[in-house]
Amino acid sequence: MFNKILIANRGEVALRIIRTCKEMGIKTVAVYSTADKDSLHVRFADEAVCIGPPSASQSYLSIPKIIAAAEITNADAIHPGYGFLAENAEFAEICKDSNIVFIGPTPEMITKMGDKVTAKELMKQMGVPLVEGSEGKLHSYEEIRKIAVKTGFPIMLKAAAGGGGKGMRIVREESHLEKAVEVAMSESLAAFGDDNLYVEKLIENPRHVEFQVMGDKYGNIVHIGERDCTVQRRHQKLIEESPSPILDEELREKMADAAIKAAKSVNYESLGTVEFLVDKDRNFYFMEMNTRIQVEHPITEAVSGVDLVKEQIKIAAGEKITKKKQKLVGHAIECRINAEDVKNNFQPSPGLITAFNTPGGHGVRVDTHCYSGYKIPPYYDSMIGKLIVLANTREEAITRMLRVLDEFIVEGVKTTIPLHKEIFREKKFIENDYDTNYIEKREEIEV
Amino acid sequence: MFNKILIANRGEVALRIIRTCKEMGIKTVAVYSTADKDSLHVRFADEAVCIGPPSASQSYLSIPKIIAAAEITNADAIHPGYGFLAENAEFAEICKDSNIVFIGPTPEMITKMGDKVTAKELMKQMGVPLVEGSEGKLHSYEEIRKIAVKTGFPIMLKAAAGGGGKGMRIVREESHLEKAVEVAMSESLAAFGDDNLYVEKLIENPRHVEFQVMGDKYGNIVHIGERDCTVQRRHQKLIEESPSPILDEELREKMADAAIKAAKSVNYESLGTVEFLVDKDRNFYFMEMNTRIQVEHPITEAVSGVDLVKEQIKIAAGEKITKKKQKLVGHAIECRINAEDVKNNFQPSPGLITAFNTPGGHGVRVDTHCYSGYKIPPYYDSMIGKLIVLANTREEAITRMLRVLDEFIVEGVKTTIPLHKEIFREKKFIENDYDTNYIEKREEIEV
Amino acid sequence: MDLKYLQKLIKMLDSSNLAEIELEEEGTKIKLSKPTQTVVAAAPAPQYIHDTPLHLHAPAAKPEPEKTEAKEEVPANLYEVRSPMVGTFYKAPSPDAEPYVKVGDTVKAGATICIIEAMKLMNEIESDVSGKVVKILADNGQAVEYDQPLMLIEKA
Amino acid sequence: MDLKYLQKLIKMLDSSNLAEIELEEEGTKIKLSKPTQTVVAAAPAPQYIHDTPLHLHAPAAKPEPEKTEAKEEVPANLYEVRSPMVGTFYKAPSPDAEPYVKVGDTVKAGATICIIEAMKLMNEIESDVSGKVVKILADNGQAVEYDQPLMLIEKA
Repeated sequence: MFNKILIANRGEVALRIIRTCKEMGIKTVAVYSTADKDSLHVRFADEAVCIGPPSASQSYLSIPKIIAAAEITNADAIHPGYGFLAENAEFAEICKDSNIVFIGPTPEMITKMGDKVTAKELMKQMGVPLVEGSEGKLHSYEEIRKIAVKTGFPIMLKAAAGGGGKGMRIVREESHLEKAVEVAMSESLAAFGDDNLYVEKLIENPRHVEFQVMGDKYGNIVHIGERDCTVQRRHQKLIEESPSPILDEELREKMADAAIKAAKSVNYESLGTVEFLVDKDRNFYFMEMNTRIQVEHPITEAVSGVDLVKEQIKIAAGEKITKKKQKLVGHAIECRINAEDVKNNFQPSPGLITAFNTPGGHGVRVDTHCYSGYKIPPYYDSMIGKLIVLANTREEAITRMLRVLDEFIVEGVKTTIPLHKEIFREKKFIENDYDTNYIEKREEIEV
Repeated sequence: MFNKILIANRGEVALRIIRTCKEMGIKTVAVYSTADKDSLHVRFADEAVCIGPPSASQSYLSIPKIIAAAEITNADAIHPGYGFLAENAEFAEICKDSNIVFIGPTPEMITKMGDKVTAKELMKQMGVPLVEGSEGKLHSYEEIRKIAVKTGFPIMLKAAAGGGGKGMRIVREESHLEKAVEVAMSESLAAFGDDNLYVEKLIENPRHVEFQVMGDKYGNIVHIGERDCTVQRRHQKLIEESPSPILDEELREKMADAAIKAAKSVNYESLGTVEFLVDKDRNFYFMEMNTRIQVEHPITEAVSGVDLVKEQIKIAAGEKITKKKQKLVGHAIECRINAEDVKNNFQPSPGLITAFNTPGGHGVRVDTHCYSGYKIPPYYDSMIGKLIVLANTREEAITRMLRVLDEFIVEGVKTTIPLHKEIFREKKFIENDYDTNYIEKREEIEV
Repeated sequence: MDLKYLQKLIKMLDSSNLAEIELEEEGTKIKLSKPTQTVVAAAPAPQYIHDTPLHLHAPAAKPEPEKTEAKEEVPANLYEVRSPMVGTFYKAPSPDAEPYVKVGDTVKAGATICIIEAMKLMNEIESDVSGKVVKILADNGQAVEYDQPLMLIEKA
Repeated sequence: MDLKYLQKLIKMLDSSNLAEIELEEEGTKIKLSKPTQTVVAAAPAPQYIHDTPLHLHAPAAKPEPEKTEAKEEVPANLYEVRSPMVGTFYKAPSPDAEPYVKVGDTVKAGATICIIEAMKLMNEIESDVSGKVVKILADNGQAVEYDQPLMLIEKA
């Protein structure tokens, strides 16, 4: 097992990883930018190294600085958390070259799953269902048009190189296609330095369901159930739950099987998440595989009792997965709470937290790096914490989450707590009648 | 089900009960003394009524004031929490007379279990093992001497009417008996207005193991496992765990059986706890039955997944217990954190909390009514919160508790956190080699 | 000595960052000093962020617990009768009876001025002072809590 | 003595922020002082309770993150060279070589003054200013973090 792990991250996930390390008796090194001097991950780590100024590119995203911090502290492994360098194959490669274990999959696995076209090819070979569309990168209008017509409108144009909505366009009829291709290509070029696109049939009003998978260095791959992350705003997940309220046992088994096949396509090791879209007719389609710990991992921990970060560290240290099947109990929901002004187009609301009361009691987990007197820096993402509840049923979990949201008091900055409170009272959410456009549709109604 | 419950208590337990009421869709009324105006139970209840000045006897212990508060708010039930009026048969009786449901057992059950001599008689009839000693109240030295000699020294003198260490004396030889009887009688008279004593054989270096039981109005009585509360200081529990590390399946079944018999002796309804002493030879003896929710109930909730307060409310509302046997999973530990100065004879340390950070993460529950900026009033007990962890094994639970204690930051007042941190690192605790005198023995060594 | 001159000197020192001025001229000596702790004043203003960190508001109960705040505002000659208990406020001994007191009435210390019903018991509330009733703050039949103001009496 | 005159003096001192007035004139001496604690007593003592609410101390890492605080104390003519990166500090290009600079040396802006090794790369650190080296704050081979003071240079 490792002697000392450096956590190449900040905020709640850095704290999350420190917690497990402490429980495993592994020493920890926090790295931080000058803006994060007062952060709890700095306080609770055994050692802390300031690696740069506030700008992420000069601190949390700077590979040389992080490797140097690991070297001066003699850390034998690096946990990248999520975001920042977590899915950076080059970083994983450099860790290896520096004789530091990267707690995650190999650089090759990251590269393969990170490139959408390669990933889709692998899925096709494994028989994992894909959204109909182009099989490779496209860069001429005529090629794109042919495939779009064959697939049938509406279609979705996507940047081959990227994600996060950039270079993405929905096209509902052929007459709009040329213009859309032009815009998507230039957006894609600007964002990723590559104007290759691919075309997919648009899955309308889908649900987002993802499977937690885990593989070791000895070819064992298991899944630990699914998470339904359908409630999103502009591709940012807001609410996640496990199990998914739209799956029955049969579909769950089919999807879990597909998820394991997806991971097997690269002999995946470490934690990973296979994301699917599920359409109204309960067909499911592979979207992508994330090769890291996910923000919403605590709901899987809640229903399974498994500490996922601990498993991830054990796998990285060369341990075998012994338990082939996890028993999942209850229903868990997570809310991501952001310091954002809901009434003002979700503008970030950094600043001093003047009062802070975290919820407690039975079936409640709080993951936050904030406290009364903490100043949320304006440089990084706006998530200030995650509330997780576990209950016997979905209904109970919803009522528990409502009381937990009531108890979560944050003053001094605006938060998304009021939005969450509304959603959990809405008939459509309660009755499980929603899709990934739920938040956008709500906003349209309000306007 | 009830429409509105008044919580006749304060602090973390009031908040605990409000939480469950909210999740059940039941409205809540908080009562508070003027010293508790800024308490979270006042904030989180649907309604709040100021019932008196700080002194408990004129507020939380004043039956007329609490009943009046229930009347003006139209509460249809009262939850007494623990302490204050929770085991006051007169209060339960007056609730009944006022057409308000007392969430607890009947006044008769409280009376019978509250009187130690009656309780022991009942246990004897049911065949529940008792510590050898007098069978009724004694009030002459000669009577006491005869029984003491028959039982054999060392013996324990106890006040028939009371508890909490008052009127209690350990006597190791006959020559010390007369003096001890004198002192115990006068202490007992002063504390309880009654100088009757009883005599018991002293169980040396015992473990404290108690069983959570639950009975409904239809004669169903079940148990939900045990709690080991051996780590105490002057009869105040500091650390509790479930399951008890000294029980094996056979002993557990025998004791559970005795606990259910104890509850059956009065056809017990509501939640209750049957406390036993276990000696070195693994013999167990009935100590008492508490007819209320216990401070340490969250560890039972952790291993069973059952919300005990919810069950208690449902039983009071006339619902039947449907699940006869609860599956218990994992190992839970609770620490009671007090605002006390460990270095200064555990003197209470009320005052302003200037910084407060509650632990979070997987397998952690925090029950507290405090926050940064809260002023701990000097009028009530010094408990500021409870930390509960759940893990797969006792060893894991201990390491988790250690990291949780590290994360619990309370500034402005002294707390018992440092003592807890020490205990969880001590070989004797880790190796399960301790008894109810553990803390006192530690202190002797330190002096 | 010319006091206007002195006043000017004081102002000059006051508005400067100096600590002391000492003047000596034809047998006249003036020494002005600032307190040595002045530095503290220069330090940034303290931020009383956590004075009432959770801005606690009692929830909307029928009784209004916040009323206790009114204490400060009562003029010295007015006496505020506060409820000694939680219960229901009545102006009269029975629905048909005359109220114990009306605004404008003069009451003597010890006279019954209202009733608080608690647990079916009618508790007669007596005035602590003699004087004129200027305001009745609770409505007939209203639920009141401990320490809630019931009446204002102008002390005789 | 004219008491009115004295009274005026007292008022003048009282309404000012001064601590003391001393006057001497034709054999007459007047000394007025405020109590030394006045200032503190006047304004309620600020409670800096939540300035650093959790009294955050970086854990005992080899580098000392708190050093950044030193910034304020550096006299104006002294320039503090801070580490632009995390790594290992070396005074010389190799173990056997002479150090780039020693205390007392004069350096020009742009001259290499030390090395920070990070990821096996030797990063030559140049001086931003010209002047005399008055102190070297890091030891040879010491791990340093971003922004950590390395050297003091007295600007030329």
